[in-house]
Amino acid sequence: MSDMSYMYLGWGVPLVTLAVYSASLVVRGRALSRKVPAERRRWTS
Amino acid sequence: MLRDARLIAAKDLRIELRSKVTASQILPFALLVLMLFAFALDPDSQALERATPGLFWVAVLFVTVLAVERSFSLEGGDGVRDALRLAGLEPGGVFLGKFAALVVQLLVVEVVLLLGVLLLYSRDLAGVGLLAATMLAATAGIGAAGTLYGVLAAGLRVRETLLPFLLLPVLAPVLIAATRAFESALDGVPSDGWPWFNLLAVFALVYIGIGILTFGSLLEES
Amino acid sequence: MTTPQAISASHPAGVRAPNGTGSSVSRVLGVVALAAMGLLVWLAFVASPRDAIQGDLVRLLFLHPALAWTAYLACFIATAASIQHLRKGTVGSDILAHSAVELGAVMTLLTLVTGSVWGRPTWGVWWVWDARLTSTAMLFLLLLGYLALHRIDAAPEVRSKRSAVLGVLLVPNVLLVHQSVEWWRTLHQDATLLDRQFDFGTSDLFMFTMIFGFVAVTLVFSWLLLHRFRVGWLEHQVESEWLDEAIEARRAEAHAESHDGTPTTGGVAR
Amino acid sequence: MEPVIHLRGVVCLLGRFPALAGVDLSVEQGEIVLLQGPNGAGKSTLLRLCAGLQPVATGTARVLGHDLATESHQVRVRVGLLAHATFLYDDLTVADNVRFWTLAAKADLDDAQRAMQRLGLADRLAEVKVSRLSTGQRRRVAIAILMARRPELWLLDEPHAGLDQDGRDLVDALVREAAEVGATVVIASHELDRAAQLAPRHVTIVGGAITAITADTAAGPAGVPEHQQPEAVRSAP
Repeated sequence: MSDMSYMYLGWGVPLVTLAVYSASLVVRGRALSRKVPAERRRWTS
Repeated sequence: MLRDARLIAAKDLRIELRSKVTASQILPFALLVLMLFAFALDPDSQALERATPGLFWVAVLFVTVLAVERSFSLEGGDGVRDALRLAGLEPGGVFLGKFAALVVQLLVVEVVLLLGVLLLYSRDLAGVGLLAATMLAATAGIGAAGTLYGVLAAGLRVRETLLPFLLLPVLAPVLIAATRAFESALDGVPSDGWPWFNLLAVFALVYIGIGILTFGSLLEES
Repeated sequence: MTTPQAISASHPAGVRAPNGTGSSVSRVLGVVALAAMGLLVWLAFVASPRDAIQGDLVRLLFLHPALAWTAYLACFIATAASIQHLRKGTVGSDILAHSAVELGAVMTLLTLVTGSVWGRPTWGVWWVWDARLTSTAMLFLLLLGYLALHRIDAAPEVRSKRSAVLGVLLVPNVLLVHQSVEWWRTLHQDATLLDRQFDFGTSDLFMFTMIFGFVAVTLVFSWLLLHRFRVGWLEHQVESEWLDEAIEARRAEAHAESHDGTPTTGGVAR
Repeated sequence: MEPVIHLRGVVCLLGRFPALAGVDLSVEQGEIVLLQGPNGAGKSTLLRLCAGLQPVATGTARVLGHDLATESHQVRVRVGLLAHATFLYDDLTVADNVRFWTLAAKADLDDAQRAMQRLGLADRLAEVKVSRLSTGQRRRVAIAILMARRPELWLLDEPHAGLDQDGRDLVDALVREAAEVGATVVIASHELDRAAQLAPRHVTIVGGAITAITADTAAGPAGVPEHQQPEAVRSAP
């Protein structure tokens, strides 16, 4: 394996992981906010 | 606080005198671990002799997990936790008491273990001052961390599996430092070992301090 | 007795609440973080030349140390929030500590992965008992321990209090583990193999990309922490909603049995 | 003068279960109160709450002049709780246990010795491990420890359970003596005939809330309306 392919692996794994984690947070947030009354999820920022 | 600590420690040691769990189960287990190491590392090669300090402290860590579990299973009985709160004992004192009783029992086991490795792994005793100091400081650290993590896991249904998982990574610095200090002592170069002793002392002080400060809120919960 | 449902029903249009964990600020933050990451990738792969000693491998060093930094940052946040929880007992501080630890675990894992991927072509092996790598692995185990304790099946107050004690211990543990591992390795070799094989001073672009990597990853970290916290907050809200209903059901038992009992009143909003 | 127990809208959670769902109760100093209700009504939780062992979720709870939300540790040392659990170390002897808990509570060892004598624990049983004792004997040890503490507020959860005739009479005598010296006593019991002779006031708790408070001078279960009697009592011989 060339050095560049290690680089794609080394960057790809973190980027994909962070993207998946972010997406999962957004999805979980959407699903949960349906169960919580609007009164209790007004974010101040 | 010290009065409460003495009371709790005396109580724990009295329970040990009456039940002899440490003497009749934990101590033989420690010796068994020494035998197992010999089976795993062929005793005729020099591996066993070279690894003696590390094997000693790994055995101590195994014993610690058992001793901590024993120490807090005592307090798990028949509403005892509530009774301790009702008695108005000082939480810091309870921590120090449990800590002291644990340290005394561990030290007894360690002395026997040390004799065991010297005999079985054919090492000569050297650097006694450093050995004794390391043993005291390391055991104080192990005892303080063990008491704190013991109460964190106490009373949970998953405590047997949770305790070693939480406690052993935290004791890694103790394992490293105590092993290196023992190595220098047994190899006859104690001056290399004293920085490790300092690290052990810092570890013990940090854990005793945090233990005294946080034990209150851990006893407080329902 | 007013239930939260009653409140929201009475002001259906008066409340502007988002349908998720996003808000205007977090959206801006998200866009900025995404743009910064894009720019970082461009800087690392296109703008930067190969390093004289490291070759292409240097490109990973724009990411790896930044990930490690956020992992340590997460530990500090978790410990600070845990101290706050033990002092004040607020729900938010427990959620913040838990969010920081979970995120810290992700970042620590990624630090390990990137370090390992960098190490394979450099040293020829995936893992060496390098001081920094080893103490990062220990950090990962400590964080997993916190997450395991936070997952136990116990009363919420018990769980958060015990987790908070563990959180307070996080930073001291990290320092002690780090110190001991560092000394342990210096006995046999240099403390870390990472530092000595390249030379930053030579290029301003290297320096800039390196620092920009920290900024970009920290922005991503902040966005993630904000959203993770909000998810935790929503979970807490869902969990505490049962309370009003449960009290109502419990009261019904009493009313069913009594005919001339004194009616009990009292606010039970949390 | 402030009541010894003063609860307003107290909600108390056991995990996720609201064991107490809004309790209002006042008990004056020197009173003996009977707490009655079916199993799972919240009697034990109410006693534990008054002992400062159970966090107050909402409402205000004051016991012995202290707010339980902030000063429960000041309350705990002044109450005596006799619970289902006996608070004993199985591996210690009776004498060890009494000695430890008496010293822990900073009570007088001579008092403890007298209490052990009165409960028949001073001689043969003193050196026996608690794990060898019968239920009734364990209860006696718990009562002896309670007596040595000289509590200002006695919280007795089923004090007669598991005891022989002699033990039950002894409990009744102790309650009367405590009230005579100005202590307050709350008894949770299913043995209404016995408890009612002690307690002029009966508090009924059902479903985590108080449903009836009757002040009888004519003591006895007849004084309690039939529909308020819990199942266990109606079917009792």
